[in-house]
Amino acid sequence: MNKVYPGIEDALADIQDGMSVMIGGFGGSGAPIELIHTLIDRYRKTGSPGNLTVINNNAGNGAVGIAAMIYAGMVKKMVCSFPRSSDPKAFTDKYLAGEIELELVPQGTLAERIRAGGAGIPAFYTPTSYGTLVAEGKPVAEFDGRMYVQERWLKADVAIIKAELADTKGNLTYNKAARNFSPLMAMAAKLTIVQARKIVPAGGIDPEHVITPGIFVDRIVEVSDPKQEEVLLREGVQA
Amino acid sequence: MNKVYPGIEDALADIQDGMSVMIGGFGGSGAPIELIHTLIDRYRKTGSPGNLTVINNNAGNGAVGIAAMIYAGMVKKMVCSFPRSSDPKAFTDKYLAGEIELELVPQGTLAERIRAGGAGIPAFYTPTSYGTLVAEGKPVAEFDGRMYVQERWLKADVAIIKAELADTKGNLTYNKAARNFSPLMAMAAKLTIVQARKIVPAGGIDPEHVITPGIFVDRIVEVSDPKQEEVLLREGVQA
Amino acid sequence: MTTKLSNAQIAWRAAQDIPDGAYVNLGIGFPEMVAKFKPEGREVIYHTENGVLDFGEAPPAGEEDWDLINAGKKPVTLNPGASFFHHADSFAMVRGGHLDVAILGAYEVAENGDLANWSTGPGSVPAVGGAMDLVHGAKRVCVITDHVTKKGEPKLVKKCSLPLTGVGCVTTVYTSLAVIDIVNSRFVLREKLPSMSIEELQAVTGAELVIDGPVGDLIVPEV
Amino acid sequence: MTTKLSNAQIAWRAAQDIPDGAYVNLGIGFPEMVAKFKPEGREVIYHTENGVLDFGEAPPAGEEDWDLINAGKKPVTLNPGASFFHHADSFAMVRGGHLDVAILGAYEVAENGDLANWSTGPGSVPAVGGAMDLVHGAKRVCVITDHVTKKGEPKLVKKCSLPLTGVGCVTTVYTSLAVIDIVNSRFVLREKLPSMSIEELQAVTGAELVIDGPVGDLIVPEV
Repeated sequence: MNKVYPGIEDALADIQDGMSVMIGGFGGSGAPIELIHTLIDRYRKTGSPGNLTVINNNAGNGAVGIAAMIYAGMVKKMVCSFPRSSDPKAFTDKYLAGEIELELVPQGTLAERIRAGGAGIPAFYTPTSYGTLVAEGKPVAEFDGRMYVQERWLKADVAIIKAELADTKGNLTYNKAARNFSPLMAMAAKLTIVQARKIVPAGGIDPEHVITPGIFVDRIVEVSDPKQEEVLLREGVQA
Repeated sequence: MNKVYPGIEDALADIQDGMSVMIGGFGGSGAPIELIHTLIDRYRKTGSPGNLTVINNNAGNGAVGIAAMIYAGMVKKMVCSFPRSSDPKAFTDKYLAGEIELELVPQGTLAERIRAGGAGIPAFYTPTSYGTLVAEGKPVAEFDGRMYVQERWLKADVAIIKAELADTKGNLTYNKAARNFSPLMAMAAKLTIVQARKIVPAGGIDPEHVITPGIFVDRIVEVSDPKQEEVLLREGVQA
Repeated sequence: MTTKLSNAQIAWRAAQDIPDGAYVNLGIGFPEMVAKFKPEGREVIYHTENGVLDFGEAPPAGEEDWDLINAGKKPVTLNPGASFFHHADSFAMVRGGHLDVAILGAYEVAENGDLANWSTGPGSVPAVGGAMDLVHGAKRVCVITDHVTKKGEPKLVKKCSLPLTGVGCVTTVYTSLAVIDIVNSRFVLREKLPSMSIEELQAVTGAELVIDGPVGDLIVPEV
Repeated sequence: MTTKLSNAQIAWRAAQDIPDGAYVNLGIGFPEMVAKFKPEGREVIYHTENGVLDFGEAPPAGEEDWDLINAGKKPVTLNPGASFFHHADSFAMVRGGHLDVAILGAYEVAENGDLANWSTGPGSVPAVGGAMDLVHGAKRVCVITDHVTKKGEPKLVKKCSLPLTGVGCVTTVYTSLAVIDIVNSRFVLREKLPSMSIEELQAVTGAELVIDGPVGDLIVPEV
């Protein structure tokens, strides 16, 4: 068993038009910049993959990463909790022009829906959003005297995430708070593609320290010096 | 902040008659033998805490740990998935005599109900047990063409668990497969009491390697050379 | 209108009520300021939605690690005893009632504890983040806010007019003029600026202020 | 009745159908034997309910670590690339459809895929463990079993008489006489012992055996 792909293009080859794509990261922390931009390059060259539904906490910042995907015109819909950032222009302009859809999901509900997708739980109840616009149209129920909203699982065709270490069997660790949504997304996607700062042989990660067990990971590429979205933004990278 | 208790008796002092107690471990792996037997000693001396509802995957083996609690007469009810073991006499005799109650929960549902209790999710749907005796009386619902059973969260008054390392703020690691239900139980109990093989200063566990963050832990005692249930059984410890 | 507390002073006052050993989530923006005013000798453990417990102050300029940020995407440092976890575990802490205190900003707070703090209505891009989870998770949900809007209209109201963040969720409101608990769907006045009469305070409050026990003086140092 | 496969031979046959790179859960007892017959050159990653992925064989006597056991409470070792996780994550793997194959024993299997393998009815202590989760999680749910009970009664039946473990969940049955897929709620015969006629096999099977395509010879070495 060896899940390592030599090239990013190959690893991403099965991402097609119209797919739902979970993208790890919270702002720039954990954003798989090289995977995203390789996908953008392909779209610019071939017109595919377009019409994507992108699932992330945010909706891009500046002109890098998800914002660059939006500028490129690949994204049909964002599923996120917070489509604001220090420079949210990419999303905001298209959203206000009616050119991109938004499904707004409270952050904890987003995380739990993704986990539920990975864990085979089709629906669960949460107090979050009860009595608000966000809960409109959703079933509600009372448990132990309190009202709750029923939320459905969230799955995706693909997850693209960034790890710190990966072993050849797909076991992963993350760097600090870059973990965020990535372990959940790895569980909830049919195909999970990982860029890792370093790939080590099987056994190279202490079994006690594995955060994402390899069963949730399909493909790994090594990106040994990954770009940091926040740094690129500060360097003023343009669309 | 220092969650360390000098003595096991003190750490356990608030466990009272009629409480629900989650006990970590899967068979002997992760069973907090010293916490359990200190509780049994108190019961034998004072008649309290009795009438306990005990939540664990199993219902005791031989005459050690949970089996010893059952022999002592402290346990009113077991909530578990597999009340069998190589020597299940303690539970079996009382159960067949109608002297102990049993709530049988499929293992994955037990784990998820405990997690739900800790995560503020009052109910969720699972395919597990649909159409079986175990699902009788539970609401069912169809999602995406498949039938599911609604399960409720499971919480407890107290959790007693065994850790490998604890820091003074309550962050925990576990030893190998001794992890099992313990991180979930720590989340789902009002009061979580931990016996750790070693207590280290805050910062003594790499933040990347913490399995149970301290927010889920209330009290810690050091038991530097903990007994292993399986070893005691093989040594033939009697009730 | 009489003098009022600055934002820093409101944050200072809220900080005094956070007990030693508390697990606390501070909302993005103004609420983050509360951390600055932690009383000496108290230990407070801060939680951030993106999966860090027990983070510390911002690092010195140039020493930022952009993988180590808070929910506001600002760089932070770690205290000894910090831990990392994924987003579902992070919100298990929130939703599961493990946080002692959450402090948020507000557009409006209603006397029944309803909070509106995420949307100013149609025409803007809606963004909710973790607020809807936090208001139903923490044991105490505190709001810090100016007592009135920039136009001088009450922010403490009978019923919110803006889209709700949560229903019946706020426990205490720290404003520029007063400290108010929400008890049985009423605003109960706990403290007010000594320079202001109850009548003057009532005049800038959109729902009845209930007096239930002594009303303390809201005295805050220059900060 | 003609000769039949031993349990080891049934386990051997089931092992041949586990593809390279598969994630597999083997039930307690008889199914554990399948691991012994993994074909050379294939890599199989074993999952155990209690939170280990990629465990290996039993350790030598005297080298047991009782914190490192499988769901049957037997000591195991680790392969390079193993990992530990808690029970909720373990059953996320199961329920979430991440396992390729689960292999279980059976009291009865019905032609619609219903499985009964956890309770022989009232009077005993019921114990279900992880079976009810496994049957709804793995992509392939395989049963290994003698074709008939000790009394000679069919275990493959029209409708289970014992309490169900799961509804419509079994995909393939490896018996002492045959290999049978369950397709559209029918037993489809794939292989049978060459020494046995279809009629003879049908006579010890409690529901119709459907022939859909060629029926192979079930040939298993002495093991």
